[in-house]
Amino acid sequence: MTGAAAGLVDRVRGVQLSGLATVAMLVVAVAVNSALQPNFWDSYALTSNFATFVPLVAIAVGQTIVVLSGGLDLSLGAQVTLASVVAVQVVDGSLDRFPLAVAAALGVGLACGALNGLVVALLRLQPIVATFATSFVFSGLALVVLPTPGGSVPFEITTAYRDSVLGVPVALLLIVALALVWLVLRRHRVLRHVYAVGGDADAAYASLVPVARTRVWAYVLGGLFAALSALAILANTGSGDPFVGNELTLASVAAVVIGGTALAGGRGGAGGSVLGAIVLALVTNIIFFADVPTDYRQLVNGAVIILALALAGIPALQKRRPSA
Amino acid sequence: MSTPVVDTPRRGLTAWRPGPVALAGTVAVALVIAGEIVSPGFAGYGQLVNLMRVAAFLGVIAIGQTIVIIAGGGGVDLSVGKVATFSAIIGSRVMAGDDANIVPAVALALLVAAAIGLVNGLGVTLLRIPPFVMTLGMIGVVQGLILAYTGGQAEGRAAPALTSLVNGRVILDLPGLLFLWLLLGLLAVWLLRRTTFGWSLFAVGANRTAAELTGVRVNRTLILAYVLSATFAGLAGILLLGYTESVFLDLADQYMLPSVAAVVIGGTLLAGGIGGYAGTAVGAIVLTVLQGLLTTLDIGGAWRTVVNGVVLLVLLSLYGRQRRLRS
Amino acid sequence: MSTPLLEMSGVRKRYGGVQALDGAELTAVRGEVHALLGPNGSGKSTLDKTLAGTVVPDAGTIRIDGAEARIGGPRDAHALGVAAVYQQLSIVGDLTVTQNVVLGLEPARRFGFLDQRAARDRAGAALERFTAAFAGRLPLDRPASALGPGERQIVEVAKALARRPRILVLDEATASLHKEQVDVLFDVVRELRADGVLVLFTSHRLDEVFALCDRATVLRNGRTAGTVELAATDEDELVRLMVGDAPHQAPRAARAGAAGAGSAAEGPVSSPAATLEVRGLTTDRLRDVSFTVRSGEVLGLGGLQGQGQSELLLALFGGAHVGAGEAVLDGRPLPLSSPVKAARAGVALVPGDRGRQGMFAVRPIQENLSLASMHRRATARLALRGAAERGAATAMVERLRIKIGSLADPVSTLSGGNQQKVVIGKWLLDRPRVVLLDDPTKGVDVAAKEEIYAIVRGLADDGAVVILNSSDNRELTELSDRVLVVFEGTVVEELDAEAISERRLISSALRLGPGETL
Amino acid sequence: SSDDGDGGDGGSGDQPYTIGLSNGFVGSEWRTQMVDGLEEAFAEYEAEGVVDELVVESADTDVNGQIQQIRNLINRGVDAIIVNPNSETALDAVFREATGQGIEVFAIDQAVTSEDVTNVVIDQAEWARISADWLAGQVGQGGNVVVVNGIAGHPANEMRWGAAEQVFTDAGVNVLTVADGNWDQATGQQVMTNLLATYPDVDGVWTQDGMAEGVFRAVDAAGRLDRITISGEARVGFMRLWNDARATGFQSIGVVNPPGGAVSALHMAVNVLDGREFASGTIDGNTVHVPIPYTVDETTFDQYWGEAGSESDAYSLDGSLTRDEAADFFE
Ligand SMILES: Nc1ncnc2c1ncn2[C@@H]1O[C@H](COP(=O)(O)OP(=O)(O)OP(=O)(O)O)[C@@H](O)[C@H]1O
Ligand SMILES: Nc1ncnc2c1ncn2[C@@H]1O[C@H](COP(=O)(O)OP(=O)(O)OP(=O)(O)O)[C@@H](O)[C@H]1O
Ligand SMILES: [Mg+2]
Ligand SMILES: [Mg+2]
Repeated sequence: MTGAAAGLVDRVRGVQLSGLATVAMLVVAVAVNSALQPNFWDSYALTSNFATFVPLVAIAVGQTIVVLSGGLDLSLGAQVTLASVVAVQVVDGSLDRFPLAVAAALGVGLACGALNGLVVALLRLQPIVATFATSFVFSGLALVVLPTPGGSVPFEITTAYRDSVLGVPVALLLIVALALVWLVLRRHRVLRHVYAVGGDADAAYASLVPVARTRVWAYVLGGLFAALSALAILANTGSGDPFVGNELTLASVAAVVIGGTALAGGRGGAGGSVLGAIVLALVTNIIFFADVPTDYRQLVNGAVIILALALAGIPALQKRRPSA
Repeated sequence: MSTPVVDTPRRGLTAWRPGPVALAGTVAVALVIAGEIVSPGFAGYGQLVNLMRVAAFLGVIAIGQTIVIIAGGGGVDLSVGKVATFSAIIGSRVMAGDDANIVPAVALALLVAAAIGLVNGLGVTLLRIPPFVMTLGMIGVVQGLILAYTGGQAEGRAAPALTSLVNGRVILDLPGLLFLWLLLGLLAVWLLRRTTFGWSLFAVGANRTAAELTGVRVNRTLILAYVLSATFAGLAGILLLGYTESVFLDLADQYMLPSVAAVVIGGTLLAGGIGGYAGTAVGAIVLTVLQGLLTTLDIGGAWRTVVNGVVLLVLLSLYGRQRRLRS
Repeated sequence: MSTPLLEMSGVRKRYGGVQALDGAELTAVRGEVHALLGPNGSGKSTLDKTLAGTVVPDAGTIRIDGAEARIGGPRDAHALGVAAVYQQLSIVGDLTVTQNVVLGLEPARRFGFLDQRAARDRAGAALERFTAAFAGRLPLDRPASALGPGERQIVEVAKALARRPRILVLDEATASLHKEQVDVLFDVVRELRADGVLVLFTSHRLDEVFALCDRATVLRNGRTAGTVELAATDEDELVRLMVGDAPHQAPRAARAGAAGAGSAAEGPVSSPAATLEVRGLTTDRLRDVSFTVRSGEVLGLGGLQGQGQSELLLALFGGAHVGAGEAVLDGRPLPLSSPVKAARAGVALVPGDRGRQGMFAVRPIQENLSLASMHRRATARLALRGAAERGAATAMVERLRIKIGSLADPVSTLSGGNQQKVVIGKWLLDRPRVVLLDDPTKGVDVAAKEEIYAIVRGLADDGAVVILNSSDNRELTELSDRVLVVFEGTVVEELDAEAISERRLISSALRLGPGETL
Repeated sequence: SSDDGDGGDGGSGDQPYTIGLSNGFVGSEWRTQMVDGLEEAFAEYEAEGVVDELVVESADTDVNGQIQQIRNLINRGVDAIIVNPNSETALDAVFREATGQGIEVFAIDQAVTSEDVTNVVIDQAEWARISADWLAGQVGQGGNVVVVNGIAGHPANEMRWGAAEQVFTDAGVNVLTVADGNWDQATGQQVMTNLLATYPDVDGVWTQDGMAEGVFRAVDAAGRLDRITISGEARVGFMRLWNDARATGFQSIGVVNPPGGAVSALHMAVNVLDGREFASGTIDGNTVHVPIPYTVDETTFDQYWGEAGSESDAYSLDGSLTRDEAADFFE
């Protein structure tokens, strides 16, 4: 085998195969869903489905970056909540202030990410528990900012979010845009360093990678994507709610893994996570349209998710032997 | 080498570090004192016993969590809360308030819990699903099992004997629960520090490849770790049932992440291979005292949540820190 | 001589209970290859790391070009022109070779966006010299994890070279390299010397030191024992500096006694008539390997590194996927499906990568020693008795003369040689019938090496089947009763006792015809 | 089923109707009772040919998941959606999608702000006021109470506590502290235990549903049942404790928060789909307050305990509008 061919095989096996598993899952999910749901391809069903996907997709991209850096952010959901309530307080129903609200949300994401970066990278707390702790801070602050649900998003925004351009749902365009942002980031030095730090922090440190700064960046980027997720939620819900994002956290981790990114860090990418998030959402739909009895739905849902997690891990199974 | 020796060889088999345990203990005492200052009566004997009693549930759930985390490789069991709930639901239904049914009820509940742990273990080892998401997915499955089993209505009740075992005062006005916790805690410490399982577990957590090449049955050890984790969670569910006497569908769910926090505050490394149960037990007490303290502060729910987060961060930075890259 | 390029003085560093550096000194000039020598654990790597910025010393000054250097991290070191090849490589397995070579100094366009082409060019240029090591084609786009140990070592070297250092630190950079690759590296180093670069060179292979270096500084117990001109020094003198006044390890005669006496206390080691027969063993990297070893015999595995020797040992220990073939020990088939079964059948493996495969760095020495055999001493295979475990471990510490503080200390606090003894010791407690040793003295200093030789010999004398893979031909010559030369996964030649010589080993390894020489 | 948009007002009455239920939380027996009750009432209509299918979306999920639930129901082509909302406001946009497709939406248990939706709920403020009034009467002016609330920031929690707080202020009752018990019995028990330790002179506890049993046990364990008055709940578990303690003079109150609200909403939905309009005065904005069925107190305890005592502990005393009562809300 020539070196080039070997390189190709390595690359296909290492990175793309996990991607393949995810793509296969997506194809199956779409096929099953459209078989069970007669109007799956109708315009309303399409736009509404994609509108549902965006928040999880966005937060999953953010989680991917943090996971790639070797961390985990259990506060992303709380960040979504905080960013959304701040944005809704800023926008207060007026379209003119929407850009300001976007800026405010991103600012919140940045600040939250920076705090997480501080505690994880500089104070060196263990990410799982440190971000669990900061999630209390963020969700508490969300309640302070918006003690009870309220506030409204300009009508134009919620309408545009549900619209489609030339038959393509706006929400789908947003997902494509998120994927593009990821592709751009991938070509940036910070993301390369994120991969290096997640792959082997000691080696990266010895190789002049600014480890601490890179980790902070990973959490900040995570926060920024959480802010984008918050904006999508606002467009989806039309108003503010101080609990809105909290449950997204764990789902985002599941999406990342189904997307083929290693939780240990350093390996994977957000493309898979985007698909993984969509797969997760489709599973819920499928179980609904398959008329699984109510009492068993959650059981089937859980089992299918575990199955998806197992399938996503199959490529890793191939390099099993510890000693090789 | 002419280097001075710090430890004498007599000191124990495992590298037991007083650091985290002592530190967490100090924090617990400091919190109690703070509580007494903020709201007098907080440090009263009765209240301390109460706090310990509340800590016991977290403490027992965190036994399994400690084991799983020591096993390393990202080991963590997020399903403990749900498993505890399920176990209590089964226990309550089979017991149906009758002492005669205690044994089959507890046996069945623990058996089911262990089976769930077995599935977790198999998923983590054979299917190589990362523990975090495997046990996360298991939450959904167990919730599904609960709904399928109960049809959404939990029924039954704790047997009086269980209730008096848990709540009844034994000596010094201490409830039986505390003695049960002590017993289970000692069992956990023994298991980790004086059994082949415990040493294998630490070895697997410290270096999985080397463990395999040293003839340790890595997968079996890991599976056993998850089975034990679920079993201890099931036991905690039964104890909780004795405490509340009746069950409901999310009885113990809220213990999921606090059990991890207790382990970490107690000085066990999330990366695996280092730690122990003594620290975890103190960690559980610290968290419980903190909750008690926050409850008595009249600052409103939102700020209470914020303060909770900040104090947690402070606690974690006391001992939960990772090593530096540059030595 | 003008101002020295590098002056390190009074450097101290303490790790927990270990004083790794205790006032070490080093002075070196531009355009010199300066050897940094010393036994295991003498602080060479630590001194290198203080220079490279990954270790901050507790005390001491570093002057570069006469100016005091403040090195707070690797980036500071880089700014001062220091680049290092670390003993523990700084390669990120998930990144490609190109990405590794440029890591931390990625060529970028505006706003930090990467310039991939420039990166490839830079990596290609840095690796060009070593093309031969990669079967003629640079693996620029392969993930580093797919490379062999030697290839990774070369990437690490290329990475350091790509940083265009004024001071290049090579910490055991030749440990995993073939002879030809070492030659290429030496050529490069000589060019650098000609360009005025200072190269700090650490190796346990003294022939390399004499071949390449101008001067040598010897460390002992974290202190500088002396600096010598190599042209005016011989091997004995260097060894004396390293070992100090401690008596040099006695030769062959004493060996069997040393280990044998210890094992007598442990009881009988094995049945005397064990025979291991391997037939047609085939794995991903082995083809149809067959041989027979008797108890009491040390079978050496020779040949170039990476021809499948490690894989063979791993396969016999159930750690590789065996496609075909079998191994029979005393007429009974040896299970090759898992290490657990192999260990139960009385096989022991001392693996080649100590840190990754052999020891539990953060766990106490006690547990490291007990783990392989604790089931035997446990009640109901579960409950351990503290006294029994301590007793067994203490006996092994004494028998192998492991230098430790306390059994409760993490094994990571030991020096490399002592760590290796712990890894060997855990198996001796298990009384194995077959002992597989994969480069047991790699990176181990002279004194410890002699002790390990004695242990190996003792094992065979006590009746074990011993198979030894070594990258050190002298070691094979001294220890082996027979040597199998392995090439591309098959045994190509068998050398018996009389035929074993370093020269013969090398020519066989390179598969030279009878008439050819190096 | 009909998914041609025919709007709320011009209901053409092309039976049978398809009804969807969206429930975003299943971790509580109350919700199970709600779903079960709805299914029973639905079966009656089904036998009459008025409806043909009840599509139930019931799972633990968040707002985003519930939006997905509702969209699935829309895609399923239902005629009306009964929703127990996870948020007061955050479903507004998806409700508009539903009404845009001609679907009638009814919110139960928790009112929502959307004007596209008809809220069919009890008055949470009134619900809270009844027990707070009673407690204030028991502890009297100057009495000290502690409060174990549900989840801070949750709309029902805020609405209830807002009303109760007002009652206490007006009656001159001191509120020593407010703690959160997450509507969870075990947490309620632990929180109450903490409060008892640090507030020695408590005269009464006001708590919301789901936690009274835990509060009772905590007070009982502290041996202060004789000195502390507890506002209770109309659930069998609590009533069992109450029943046992009555011998020692223990008194409490349980205001019914009926899971049967879903049934009331179903009746309303059928009327609306049949094309009928709400009578003036029955609807306030977009909210229809169904009456609180009844209250368990000292005088009525025996009656209700007799009726429900054999149910499981988690059973909530229930009540819903009959069809005729529901019809009275319409012109
Ligand atoms: N893993 C680590 N453990 C401990 N300290 C670290 C670690 N990584 C970095 N630091 C310290 O954190 C700070 C910031 O780290 P960073 O990796 O960005 O270093 P840097 O090379 O100084 O970067 P810059 O040149 O941008 O300042 C520095 O003081 C560094 O020494
Ligand atoms: N990170 C560390 N933590 C604790 N002790 C350490 C650490 N690194 C090195 N040591 C100890 O410091 C001493 C010096 O180690 P160092 O690696 O510098 O030795 P060396 O001369 O490079 O040995 P070798 O020839 O085996 O590579 C040894 O006793 C070693 O065990
Ligand atoms: Mg070294
Ligand atoms: Mg700096």
